[in-house]
Amino acid sequence: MIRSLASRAAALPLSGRIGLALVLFWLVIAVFGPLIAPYPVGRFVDEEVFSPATSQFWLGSDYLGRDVLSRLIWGARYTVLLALGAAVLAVFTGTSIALFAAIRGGVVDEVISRTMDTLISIPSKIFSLVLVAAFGSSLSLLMLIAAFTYIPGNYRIARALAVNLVGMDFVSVARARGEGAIHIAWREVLPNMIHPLMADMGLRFVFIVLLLSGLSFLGLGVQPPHADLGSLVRENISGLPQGASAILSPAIAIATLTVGANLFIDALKGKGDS
Amino acid sequence: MTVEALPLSRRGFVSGLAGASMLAIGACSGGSGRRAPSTRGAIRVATQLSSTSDTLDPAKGATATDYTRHFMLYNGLTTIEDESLVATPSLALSIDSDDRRNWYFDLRRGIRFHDGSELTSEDVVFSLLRHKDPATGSKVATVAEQFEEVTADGKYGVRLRLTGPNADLLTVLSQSHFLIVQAGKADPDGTGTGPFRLSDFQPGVRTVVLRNAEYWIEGRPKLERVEVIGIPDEVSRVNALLSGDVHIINAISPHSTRRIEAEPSCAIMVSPSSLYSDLIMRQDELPTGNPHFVLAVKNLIDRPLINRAIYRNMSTIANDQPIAPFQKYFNAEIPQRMLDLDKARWHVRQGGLQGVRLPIYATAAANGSVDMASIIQEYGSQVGLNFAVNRVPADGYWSTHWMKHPMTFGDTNPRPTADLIFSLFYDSKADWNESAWKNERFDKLLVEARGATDEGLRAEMYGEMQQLVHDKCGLAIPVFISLIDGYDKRLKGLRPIPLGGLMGYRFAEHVWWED
Amino acid sequence: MAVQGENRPAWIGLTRVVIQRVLSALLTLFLVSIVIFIAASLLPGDAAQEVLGQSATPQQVAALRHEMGLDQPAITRYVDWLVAMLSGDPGRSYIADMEVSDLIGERLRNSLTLAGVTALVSSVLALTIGIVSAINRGSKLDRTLNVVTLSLVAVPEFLIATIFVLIFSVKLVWLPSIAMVSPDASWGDMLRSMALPVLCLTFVVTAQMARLTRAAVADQLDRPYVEMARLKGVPFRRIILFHVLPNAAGPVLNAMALSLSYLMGGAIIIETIFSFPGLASLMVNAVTSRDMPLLQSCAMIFCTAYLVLILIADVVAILANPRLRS
Amino acid sequence: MSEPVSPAVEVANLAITLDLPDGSSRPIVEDVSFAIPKGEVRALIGESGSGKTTIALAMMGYSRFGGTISADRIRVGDLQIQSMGERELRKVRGSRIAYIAQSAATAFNPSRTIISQVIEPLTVHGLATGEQAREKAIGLFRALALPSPETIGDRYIHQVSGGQLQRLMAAMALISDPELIILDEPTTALDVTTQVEVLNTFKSAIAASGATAIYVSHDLAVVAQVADRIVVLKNGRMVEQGDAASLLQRPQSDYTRSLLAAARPVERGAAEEQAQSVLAVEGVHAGYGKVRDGLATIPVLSDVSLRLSAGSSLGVIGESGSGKSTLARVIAGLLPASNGSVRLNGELLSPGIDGRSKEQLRQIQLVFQNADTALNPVQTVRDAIARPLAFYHGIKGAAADARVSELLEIIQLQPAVAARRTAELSGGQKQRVNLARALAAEPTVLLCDEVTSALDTVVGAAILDLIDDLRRRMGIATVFISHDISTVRAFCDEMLVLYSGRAVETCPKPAFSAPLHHPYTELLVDSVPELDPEWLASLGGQHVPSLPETPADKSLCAFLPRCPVAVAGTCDVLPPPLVTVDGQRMLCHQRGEVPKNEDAGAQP
Repeated sequence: MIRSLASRAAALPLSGRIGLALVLFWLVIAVFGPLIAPYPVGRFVDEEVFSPATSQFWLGSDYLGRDVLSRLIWGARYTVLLALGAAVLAVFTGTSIALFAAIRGGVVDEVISRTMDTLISIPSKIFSLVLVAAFGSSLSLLMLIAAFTYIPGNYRIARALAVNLVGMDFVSVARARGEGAIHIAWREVLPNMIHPLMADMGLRFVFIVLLLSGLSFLGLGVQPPHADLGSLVRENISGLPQGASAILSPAIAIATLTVGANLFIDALKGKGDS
Repeated sequence: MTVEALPLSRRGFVSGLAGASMLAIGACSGGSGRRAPSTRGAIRVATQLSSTSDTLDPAKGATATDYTRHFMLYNGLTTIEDESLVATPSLALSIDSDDRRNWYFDLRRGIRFHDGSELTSEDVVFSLLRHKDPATGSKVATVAEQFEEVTADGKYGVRLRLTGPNADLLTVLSQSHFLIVQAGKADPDGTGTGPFRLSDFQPGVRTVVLRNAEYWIEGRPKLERVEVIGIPDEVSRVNALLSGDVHIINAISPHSTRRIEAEPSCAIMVSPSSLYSDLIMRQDELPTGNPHFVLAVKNLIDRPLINRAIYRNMSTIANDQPIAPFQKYFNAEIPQRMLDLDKARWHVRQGGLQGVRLPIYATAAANGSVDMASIIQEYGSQVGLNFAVNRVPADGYWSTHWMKHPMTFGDTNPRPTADLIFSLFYDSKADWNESAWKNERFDKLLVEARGATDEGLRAEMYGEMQQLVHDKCGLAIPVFISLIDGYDKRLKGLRPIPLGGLMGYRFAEHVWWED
Repeated sequence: MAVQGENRPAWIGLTRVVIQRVLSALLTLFLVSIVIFIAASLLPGDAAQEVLGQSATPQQVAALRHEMGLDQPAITRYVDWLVAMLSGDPGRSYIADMEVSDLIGERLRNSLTLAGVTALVSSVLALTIGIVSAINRGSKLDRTLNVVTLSLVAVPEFLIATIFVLIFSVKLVWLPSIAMVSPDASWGDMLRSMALPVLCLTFVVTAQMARLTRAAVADQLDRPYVEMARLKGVPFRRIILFHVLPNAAGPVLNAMALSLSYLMGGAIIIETIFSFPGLASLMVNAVTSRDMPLLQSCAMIFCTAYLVLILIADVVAILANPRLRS
Repeated sequence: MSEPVSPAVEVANLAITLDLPDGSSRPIVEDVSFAIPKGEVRALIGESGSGKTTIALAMMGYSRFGGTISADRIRVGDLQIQSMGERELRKVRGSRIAYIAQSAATAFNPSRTIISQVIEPLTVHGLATGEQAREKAIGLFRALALPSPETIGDRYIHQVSGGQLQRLMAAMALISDPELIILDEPTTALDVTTQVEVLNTFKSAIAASGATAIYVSHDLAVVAQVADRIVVLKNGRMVEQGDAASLLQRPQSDYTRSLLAAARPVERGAAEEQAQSVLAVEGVHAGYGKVRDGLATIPVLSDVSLRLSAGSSLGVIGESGSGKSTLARVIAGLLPASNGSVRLNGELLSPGIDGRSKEQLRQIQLVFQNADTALNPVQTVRDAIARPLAFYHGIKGAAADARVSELLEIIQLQPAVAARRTAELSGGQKQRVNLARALAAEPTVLLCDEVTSALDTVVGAAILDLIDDLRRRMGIATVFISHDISTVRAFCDEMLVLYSGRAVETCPKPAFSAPLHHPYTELLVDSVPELDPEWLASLGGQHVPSLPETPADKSLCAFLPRCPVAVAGTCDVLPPPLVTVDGQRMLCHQRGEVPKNEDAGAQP
């Protein structure tokens, strides 16, 4: 199993391998990061703020004099797990609904599509702002809200894919065999839309990372003293004029994480097409 | 007691109660000006809050932006013009009271509103009484409850009878909410007697005012045009100042002061104030009602750290009671409480509080509370108290969270007198008795101090009340927060007034522009 | 086979599509108003409490509630609002004590200007990038553009905005750091003050549009008619302009409509940073102050903007596609 | 025939290699040399993968998928194609060498008028002004016998029929008077009846232009009609070449012989008669859109009946759009009939799948036309075949594996194929798996919907043989749906001819060679190209509609506008009656007991 995965990875184009490496790196950080973080995430360790990298604080200190490296590691954990979880949840739910709508067709499809249209036309940031304000911002709620915000977008894409596939002969074959809707959805249709769905998930992942940072800009988001990567950028933004490591490192972290994820998914897609 | 209007003169601002050490006027030498304002004496002010709730009604004023706007358009019966915080007559020519309960105001003659009509006692009576009408939605309706009767006495005389004696009435009346509007205008439209006339007003966007050439104080104002806008984002606000797009801003984060000081054409003005964000521990709930809990928390607050990390040493370390060192009646005898983890641990053990789990509600609506909560959470974890910071949105905070959970943060604005702060927030019957503490001795002292005529005795009573709050009240007050403004150095005449930023929101009438 | 409808003017079919879509848009708007109403009623606190803030006493809150009509049941308030809205009256703001239409007026113009200018700049840019990378599929240039656009999608917009302000306003003093558009400003002043917001929003939306344009153009490039055109000796530029683009128009426009609809409501962070008096910040304001009539009107506008954009995209796609036209 | 001294086209040692992503390269064409005298039509024939199109495109210096062309010489007139750069090639393409693509429907840009594309070869090379080019194009339209030549160019592709499109494409190629025309399977996508017309037009147009031509095709019979000489290709190499007549009569290589054999299906004997009817379709109407009074808004099938006895085979024939696939879908329940009944073993079936029992569904299996889309590309062969085993028979695990191997053996595939994804298989293999999946259900009725139309001739012939063999062995009643009447005649016990959704004729095997058929059946029979270079010429213009103007009335005979034997006064007034002659049932006025028209076309 592992060997076959490794050989698959080796078969990826260079950009895909770079992407995979970045994703794996951040996954490892997310899972094992807390073990290697030099300081507790909320500890005030430096008298100075926005100090540059030193041997004691590898990435300097933040706007309150906390260790940037430790906060970055924890931030990566939140961002990766939260955004990934929300992206998976959004794509899973959106796609399930889309499959249901596409296979049932008719009025069911019309009603669901109209509802999704309604949700998609409400600006997502403001909508999630309302939801966070209404329900609070514990981790699980944040994940649910971020997922909920991006379900309609995924639905749109998944439904378009599914409607195409539902018209394919192999689905007719399954129908003629007497297969139920669930078999058709999960066995016949879904496997054929995995790649575009993955690509969509990659994009939604990026959007959710941005949404979380946008929420933190508006004063919501992950609860302190923890912070996701976007919030780290946000809370240290006053260090930007001096080019503080406290703002540059989380910004770079977001970029490598999201670009990595998408390079990897792009590469998978390219392989699947050929 | 009779208070006479003082001859109008500009006062020096260097000396005074605040003391030079607290007066950190950031100044940098040299530096040529950046972009000049388009018209001579036309400036742009950026404040931190501006929304659709922006109002022209002084009674509804809620933000620094509102106060600034109102002081430009209207005048009060009294005014506070310097750091002494002594209220002096403004629209009133003289004010008399024998018993501090019945007051007589003699108005200045010939003062005209912007529409040309003359100010009369009718306007004053209307302006004072409208606070008692619920439909007005006045922010100071509770304060106005003490106005038992307000009547006109001829065209220029106003009689005011209070429900009880109040030595601080003149200070109360100097607040922006009690500015005088035209009689009959339930929704004031900006027509006042103030130094500027309204030119453009769009809630949440901008207020533009032009110099009132017929202003009743000779030589004021000196600016031709003032535009007030809101830039809610602090970093953007500072950038706007640095790029010359605005000329004075308020509510600067201590972390940004270095940036402004590094820019030769700009400077900062720090106004020490008695503003504080306090951690509320409800006494009517557990475990916060446990006295050991309160003392444990009070002992695990690292005040120097809060001062240093959150406020870049620009705040004043507080001692869990609301009177700041630079205020009248401050009790310097109370020993300063410092971070003492051993003591905190001892209280945790004594109170059987090991392993307590509790959320602390913090919000952007209470200055610095999110970071303070983080600090308290961090130290709490070292003494066996498991706090979780629960940051909630600023909107809805006061109605939904404030005082509604065992641990929330409050945010208390400077009050001009000790009596006001104690009666509004510490009297056991007060609406805003945040921690719901009850101390009979304190309540008794509060009433006695109000009527005491002897200053020494009064000081003694206020001193004891501070001790009581420090020891027993369920509020932890880590620091007094200074208000920091930034300005273009060509703007002259600014000086801090501890009532609030921007010279207690009154700067527009006093400052001038020099290229 | 020759189609009977050949002689029927295209606009009849088109009008029918438009009418159908407008009707379904009205339904969507109705649904949006319900969603907004429900979501907003879940928010803690109400307009009266928000107005009075920290200093509220229960008596005051009750009085103000009565004044605002908040003591009516939620359903009654919604129905009243809906009836008024249907007769063209968006109501009165709870908070600002102004007609909602007056509050929105100038901001709507600002938002539309900002979105319009950005749309213009970004679609030209996105089309160029998308076409260039599609033509050079798999080349170094394509891969570079791919990574660059991806990275741009991934950068938080407040970071981009702050960096631009630091460079163009604070360091170089070329452009204003705030975009306060005053109504009496000249067009030049207006464009200058909007330059940075436009630049930032362009960064935000271009990448996504460029990626989708690339996909749509690349898809068309694989079609046999492109090979046929090459085998006819048609110059490449002409193939792109006259053969590929009309066919890619549908999906490209759809992608653009989706991205551009973001420009109205999604500009909240840009509006905040540049203190731009636009609709998004007004809507957030309405949320935080629980100003239901204002909130509903903003939501209606955003939703309409989205629906109109999608409709325009569809109509243009129909016009560009003779098969759909008839 | 002796070669002229200087041929118009000369190719020497042509090789084309494809660069693979892993850095290596694979030859797809090797060692091809030929020369074409001026004005001659040279056919390149072979199956898919033979490199025939690749070679033809190399004449224009063009290679799909970035292949590398190398040759000692590719000369067209005085052009040395092999040494020209992209810029020079662009000037040559469309002006001196023209290309006619296989599918005009995709090779024309859907969003532009046809004429704007037809005149492009002239305008982009600056050979004529727009106005001149238009005139020339209209002239060509007229010459190519296109209807309303003045205005047809202003239409878009969806407004023009397939045969017309193909001719419009020819106009586009001919407009610049090229020296060399490359025709890439130009009639493959057309119905046989249309193919005849288009072939005729092409042949005369090429002759009239005097251009040299390369005709790429997989169909020997078609090629025989147009080509002077034929090059047979296999796997990118030349197998043999020779002039058309002798190559057809005396093929040198085994490969050519196998191609020839596949093109001429051998007639099979009738299956044992069994009176017991397994499938009975009675008066079925079906279509799309809303159903009112048993009729759909867009009707596809009207009043179709058929009967299939156990173990026998029925051929359903008709051109595209005739409703033959719809009939299969109605029987399978995929498209519920709006009216009429379908009975299985005498049991009335519910119109839609939802109302049918699993057992009923199992007994009727549908094999789709296109195995590319009928097999789920992400599934393995085992997944595809094992699913009906598990679904209908509850066979799982090792038992299923064994049965899958067994089925693979039956359809003559290696057991190892089971682990491969269906997307990785060749077309023929896919169709076999498609078949195995249907067999796994152990059906009593097998519906084969054009199962060979997407396949090469040889591969298709093998599949047909296989199906025929299996159905006889297993006694499965089979419905063959096809557009190719010779296939139906060879394999079926009975034939059903559909035209425009109506069964215009049913004919049992003994009557296949009866003197009279429905005029449409006769047209179909006559349109099948024969392996005789003279066949096309011998056809002449015999299928000319006899009534110049026909009223549009749905109750009248649908074939009326094309019918060569229609008689005014009856056919354009009354609905066609159903006549029965010796087991033949026809919907026709002119095929009653007394034939009114003596010489109704060539007899089969």
